[in-house]
Amino acid sequence: MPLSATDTIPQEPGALRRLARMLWADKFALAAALFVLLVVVLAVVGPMWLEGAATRQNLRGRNLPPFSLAQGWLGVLGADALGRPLLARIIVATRNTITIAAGAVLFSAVIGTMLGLVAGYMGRAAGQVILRLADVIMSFPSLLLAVIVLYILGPSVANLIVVLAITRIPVYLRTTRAEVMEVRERMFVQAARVMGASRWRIIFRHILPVVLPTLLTVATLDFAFVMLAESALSFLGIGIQPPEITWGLMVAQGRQYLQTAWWLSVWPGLAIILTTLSLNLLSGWLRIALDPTQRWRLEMKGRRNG
Amino acid sequence: MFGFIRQRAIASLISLLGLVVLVFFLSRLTGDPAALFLPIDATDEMRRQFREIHGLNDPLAVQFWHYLGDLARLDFGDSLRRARPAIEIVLEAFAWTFQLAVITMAIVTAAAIAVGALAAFRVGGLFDRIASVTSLVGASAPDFWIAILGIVLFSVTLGWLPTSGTGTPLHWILPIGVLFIRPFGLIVQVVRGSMITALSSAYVKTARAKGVRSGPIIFVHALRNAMLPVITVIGDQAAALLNGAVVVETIFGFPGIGKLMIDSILQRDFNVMLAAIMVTALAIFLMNLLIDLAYALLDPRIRH
Amino acid sequence: AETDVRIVLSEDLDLLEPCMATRSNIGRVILENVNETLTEYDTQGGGGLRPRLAERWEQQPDGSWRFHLRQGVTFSDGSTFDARDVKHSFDRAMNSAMTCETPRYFGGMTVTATVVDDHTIDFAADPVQPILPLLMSLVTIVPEETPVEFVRDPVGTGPYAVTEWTPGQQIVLTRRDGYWGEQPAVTSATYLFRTDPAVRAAMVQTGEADIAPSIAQTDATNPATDFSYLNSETVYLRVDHSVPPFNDVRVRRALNMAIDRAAFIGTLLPEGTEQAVAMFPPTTQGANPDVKPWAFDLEGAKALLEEARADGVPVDAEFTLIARTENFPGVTEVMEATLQMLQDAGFNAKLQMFEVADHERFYSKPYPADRGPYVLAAMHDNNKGDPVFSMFFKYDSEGRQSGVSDPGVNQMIAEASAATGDERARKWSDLVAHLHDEVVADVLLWHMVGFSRVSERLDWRPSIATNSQLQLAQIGFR
Amino acid sequence: MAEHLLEVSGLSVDFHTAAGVVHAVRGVSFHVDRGETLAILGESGSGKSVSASAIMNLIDMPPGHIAGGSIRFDGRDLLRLTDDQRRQINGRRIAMIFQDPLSHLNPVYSVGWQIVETMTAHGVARDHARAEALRLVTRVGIPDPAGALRKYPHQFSGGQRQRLMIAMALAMKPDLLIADEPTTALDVTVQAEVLALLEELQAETGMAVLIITHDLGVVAEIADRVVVMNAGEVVETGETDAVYRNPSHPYTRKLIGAAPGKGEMHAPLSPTAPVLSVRDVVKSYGEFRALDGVGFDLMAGETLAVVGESGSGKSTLARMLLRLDEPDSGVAMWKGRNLFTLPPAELFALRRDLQMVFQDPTQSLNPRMTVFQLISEAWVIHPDILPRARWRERVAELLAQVGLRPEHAARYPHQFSGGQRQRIAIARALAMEPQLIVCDEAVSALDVSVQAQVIELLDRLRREMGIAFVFIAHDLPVVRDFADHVMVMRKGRVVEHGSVRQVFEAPREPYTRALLAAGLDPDPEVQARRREARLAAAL
Ligand SMILES: Nc1ncnc2c1ncn2[C@@H]1O[C@H](COP(=O)(O)OP(=O)(O)OP(=O)(O)O)[C@@H](O)[C@H]1O
Ligand SMILES: Nc1ncnc2c1ncn2[C@@H]1O[C@H](COP(=O)(O)OP(=O)(O)OP(=O)(O)O)[C@@H](O)[C@H]1O
Ligand SMILES: [Mg+2]
Ligand SMILES: [Mg+2]
Repeated sequence: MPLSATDTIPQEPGALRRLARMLWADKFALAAALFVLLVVVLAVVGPMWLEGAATRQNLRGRNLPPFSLAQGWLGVLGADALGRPLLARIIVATRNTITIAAGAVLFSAVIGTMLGLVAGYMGRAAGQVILRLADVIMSFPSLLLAVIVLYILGPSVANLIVVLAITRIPVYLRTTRAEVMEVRERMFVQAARVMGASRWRIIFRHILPVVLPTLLTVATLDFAFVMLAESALSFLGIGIQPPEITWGLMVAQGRQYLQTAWWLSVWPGLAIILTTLSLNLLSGWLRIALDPTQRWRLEMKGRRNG
Repeated sequence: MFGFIRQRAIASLISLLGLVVLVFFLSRLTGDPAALFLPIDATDEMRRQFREIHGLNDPLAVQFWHYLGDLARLDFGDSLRRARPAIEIVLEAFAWTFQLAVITMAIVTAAAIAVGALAAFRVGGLFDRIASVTSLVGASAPDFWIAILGIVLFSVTLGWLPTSGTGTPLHWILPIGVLFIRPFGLIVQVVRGSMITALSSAYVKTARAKGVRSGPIIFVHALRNAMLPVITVIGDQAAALLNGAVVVETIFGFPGIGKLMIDSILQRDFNVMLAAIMVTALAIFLMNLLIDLAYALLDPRIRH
Repeated sequence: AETDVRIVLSEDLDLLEPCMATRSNIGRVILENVNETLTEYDTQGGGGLRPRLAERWEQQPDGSWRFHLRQGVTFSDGSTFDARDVKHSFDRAMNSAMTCETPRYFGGMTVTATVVDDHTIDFAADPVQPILPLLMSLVTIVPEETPVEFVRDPVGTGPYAVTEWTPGQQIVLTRRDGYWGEQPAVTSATYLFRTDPAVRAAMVQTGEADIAPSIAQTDATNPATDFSYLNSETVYLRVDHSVPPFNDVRVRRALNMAIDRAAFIGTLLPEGTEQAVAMFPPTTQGANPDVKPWAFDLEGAKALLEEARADGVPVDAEFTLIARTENFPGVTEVMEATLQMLQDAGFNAKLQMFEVADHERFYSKPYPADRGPYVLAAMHDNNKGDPVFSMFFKYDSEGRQSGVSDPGVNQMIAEASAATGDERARKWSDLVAHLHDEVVADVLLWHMVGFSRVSERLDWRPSIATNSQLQLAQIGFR
Repeated sequence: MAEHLLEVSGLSVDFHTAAGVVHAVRGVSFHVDRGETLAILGESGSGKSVSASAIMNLIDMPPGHIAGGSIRFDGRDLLRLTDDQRRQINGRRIAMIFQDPLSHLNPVYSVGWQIVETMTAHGVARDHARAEALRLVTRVGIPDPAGALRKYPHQFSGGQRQRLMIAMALAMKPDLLIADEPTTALDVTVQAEVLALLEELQAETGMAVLIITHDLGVVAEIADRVVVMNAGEVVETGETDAVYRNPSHPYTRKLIGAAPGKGEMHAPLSPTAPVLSVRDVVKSYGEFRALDGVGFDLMAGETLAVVGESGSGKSTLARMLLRLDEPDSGVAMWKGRNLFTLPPAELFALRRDLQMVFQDPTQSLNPRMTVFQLISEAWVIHPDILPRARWRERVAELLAQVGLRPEHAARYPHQFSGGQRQRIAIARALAMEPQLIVCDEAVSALDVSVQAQVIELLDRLRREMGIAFVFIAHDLPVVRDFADHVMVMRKGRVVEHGSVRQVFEAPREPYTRALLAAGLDPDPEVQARRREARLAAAL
């Protein structure tokens, strides 16, 4: 069928619009996205908004049970051992929590993935060195690392992120490498090589998209792990220190009251769970939305079901 | 294959040495064990003596030289606190941890693969939703919640299981149950994700065209293709268990390596710390080697 | 059997070494159960120092002490107890080839033991030591044959012998025949180790254990089984007098006045906690009932600070309140509340929690100079019955954890340490009052309370001694 | 009238895509009887494979959707069966040979295992199945059958994989065999053997065959009746002979008219210095020598056709030339530089001059990229070829040149038919504006009309731009029309090399002669005569 050169490619609907439509199609993911948005907003405004309310102690109102409006709306989730309203504290803690968790997860995921790509795609020698390094990190106790960093560098949020991130690098590294070893043998990667694509283009444009969904799955669950592990480092003095708070720290502090005042650790724990759950639902959604062979699952929603 | 393993063994030995150097020197920057072992009001004389006895007064390089010499004779030194050979303490504890890790990972692997694969079979279905949400909630819940809840429910209220300790097989149920949850959640997710892709491949269509049942299609045809990331994550989780399950060990009074490692780090019991790290490192190195071999076994296109 | 008991402790023992029995975790298992001492300090009944393996003792004219030993005592390995065993035990514990705890109590003196005959032994101290018999309550007796290195199977004269030790899991003590004293009711005791207080409490509830000597306040909910006891620990804030603004007594007074000690009791700290006026518990001789705790006076504190500021004292300089994680239950909340109170009074303070090793760097001399001014929260344990175990370390210019450098105080400590009897007690109480009211040496906060859970089938109550020892012989059955 | 074995009536299949609904198959009806062979001919992308998948219940639903019609097999409506009933039929009663063997074989299981499974899935004892698998693999002409069973799909050549697929499908001696382009990757001798095998089985078991092909020769050889499809619809059905003689629909006429092998053969160019000069290439896989001393010269604007036995090392040679694999020894001088030893940096500069169209188009297209991204990637990598502003226009142009439509640019590879993917791969290679293109079976999945269009395009580029081609193919008429020189390969060696005229008209080697003799003629009558002669000779 001959064609005149004036025929051009039809304009696609904007990528954002399509993503939005696909998000709308998956109500779970939509709810998750809204929750994550809420968390981000709270992380930005929380401390300025409720700092005062969250730190005001009230020894007479200590361990106040939840679901009572006696202390105002901030008191609906109850109060902690110093009588501070839990809702306000959870909101204020959002910023620290998210900063640390996102920092640590991003840092470890990015570095781990990079190294994994290099180890999987580049030469043997580099790969071997990187992998043995990962072995070393994997067997280096994180607590020892924390103690060392604390002693040598002193406590700070940045150091905390570093400690948390380093220990998680090997998962990303090994996961990435394992998949790269398989993907690099695929024909379309070779086709890219024939076109003269640089290593980096092959790695980022052709291999990474295949590996990414798995990494996202691991990363979102690491979020929970990091949020909880971070409080363990507070115990060493390297982490966030009271009166500063994070969800992890609140959970840890509430531990001793688990049987007498469950709400102290359950609400922040729930915040962690919901955040993780949301991120994971989102990453599951993203996996499908970004995969052209799976995308119909979202595009079909609401129209027809086979 | 044997060439690969030999080369790998040499590389691992070098990393192990590197690890020892790292831990040896870095850990000694973290304070004086004498201050922790001796009472707070111990005299300077006592402190000096303690260091003398344990060879902590020598220059670091000399200390390290001695340590390496001893190590060559498989002498890992004595615990600074316990007046026992460090390796003995470590191996005792490691035996427990090893059993716990192996049993837990075996159960986790089987369960997570089954659940994850079935969830991927009907993406967005009821089973998928329930399995995903429950496994994720479990995986992101603080583990001590589950541990304490388990004790309150199964031991105190129902009286079915002992609260803690070791001895009977019953003692293992709660610790394994708690350890199960996080790796389970993570692996279910990884299996599910990777299976979604595998199940939509062309070769799955071939299998359907051949009249193969759903079971083998999922667990034989697709699963093996989906296993690369899965075994990597299994390895990561197993490594975490081999490093010791601190919460479970402390709550259930399980005499494993995690608590030992933490104590030795906090108390600066260097010899125990080093021995523990070496033993677990060896286990982890070995496990990673097995995993790398498994890659090639699972996917013939991967050759080392 | 019915008369076996199971005791669940919070941590496994590193050692089962008699010379380390002054460490509370070891002492709880072996002190007076396996290894006995010549004398014994009765903190519980207020009976003071009582004979154990020594029947009596007296001070010789030259200032040395002579102990007359009990006869017919045998060790669990069958050998007979005599003066040579005592000498060996003492020399061994002081030997520099070992790192026993004992030397710390004999710091600043040289003590020589001389065997007079099989059942008599002399201890000569230079300088003369007035409380040597009390110190002997800290020296455990082992057979002469015991090697000069840490042992794992202690042999002693006590009513029990160690019959099993599986590290990390359990220790079993079994009642032995041939004990010189009265046969105790408990036939065997199994010690278990669980780090988590909630689990320890649950174990007594389910019958897996009979005694949990320390459980958390929050778990102590059953009056039939849960008992509180003063645990001989004292919490205080150490202030370094050499660092501005704390070199000004008004600032130190303001610190004391700013903290509402009473508000903590029954809230963050359990009912029964006592406000402290001294570094040692009130059951110790030398306690001064006339010294009154600082009253909470926010306005007063502010006024004092204002006054100091007017005189150019840098009261606005930021300082750190340093505390130790896991120091005692609820330490974080207690410190947060304390911080809040300090801030309310106008102090520019922030809080930093450290784990034990890091905390130690700030606790003991030489103090780090580069970390800015700080006030250190610490907990001190003195259940030995005499203030001397506290005062030198905490208040003498040379004291390892002292923030005070005051020749007058040094003098008073030296005098009290050398005195005996009632005079000794008086000198100590004078020092207590002086430190508290005049010097305002530090911010003494509370004498702490612990909780035990005891099975209902046992007849046993925790006491101030429970922190350091748990004599099975004192346990009865209902 | 007796029930047909398979009766498809009014079948319509839609696909949902982001850009709207694609009506892939529209009201298609046909039937197949026992012992009969029905060929579906048709334009690439006309819905042949989709119809076949619908019969096998292999369409992903959603996004696919059977919008109407019925499929009756042996009296039962296949669209209304339970999963379990389907399973009983699939593999045992209806078997399918897929168009794209590489992606349809499971990469992680040995081919022996996969063939055996076809039988064990239907209750055949494992030992028996193993013996049967060995027999089948021998029958389809795989060398070293016992060893082959233990090997994995990636260790075979394209044609070998296709034969393994065939062996798998025949394992249960099905009542109906659906063969989707079963011989596209086979050289004519092997193709003849495979077709003979099908006929033999048909005679033995009364198997019905539904063969989808674009090769009129194959149709002439084995089909009793044909169905011609175009744009999702059946445009013509009838006896093979009748349709060939009297095509009623214009499309059918165009198809028959486009059959290759009738044009002028190229006259050799006047010799100049070769741009590519290959000598003594050797490559071994373990013990096995895939290439054994291969060499040739190629001038600018010249086409070298490489023909030969399936598995003779043609693709391997192509991979060497593009440095996708390292040869054991040999040289390949490209404009005076040895390609085999070029360091990576210099190789990059050369990449845009040398392009390749892969034998398995599906696998060579990144499934996560749209057609637009796939084609324009060339310009991302080599920005000097084309300014960004002109990309859209040029993509549309290239798509049109290979017979696709501009709106296809937004689709992903999995949304295309086999032939369409092959054309995307060609368009991608052209986008680079290279000087040498290695085409590995680049037109084998195209129907003759599109094929002719593409060949014409390539020929024009050859003439106008001086592009040189290494044209790996088994389709001799195409080779005859397009090549300047022909190189015949067998077992890793060059058995004959000469100008196209010399090879076609005066072949020197017996193998070349056998190859030419095995070629099929699009005329059913000619084929019928040849067959009779063959039978007579066999008797
Ligand atoms: N998943 C899909 N989404 C959208 N369109 C599709 C999809 N699968 C196939 N198509 C379209 O359906 C049409 C028919 O495809 P089919 O594979 O049946 O072609 P074919 O006749 O087998 O062609 P060929 O000879 O090239 O293999 C094609 O135009 C193709 O673009
Ligand atoms: N990775 C490999 N391992 C082992 N053998 C291989 C491998 N790749 C190819 N071979 C073998 O090398 C030989 C040549 O393969 P090649 O793909 O070059 O054949 P071809 O001439 O392209 O055949 P076809 O026309 O069937 O595509 C085949 O016999 C094949 O089995
Ligand atoms: Mg097709
Ligand atoms: Mg080939």
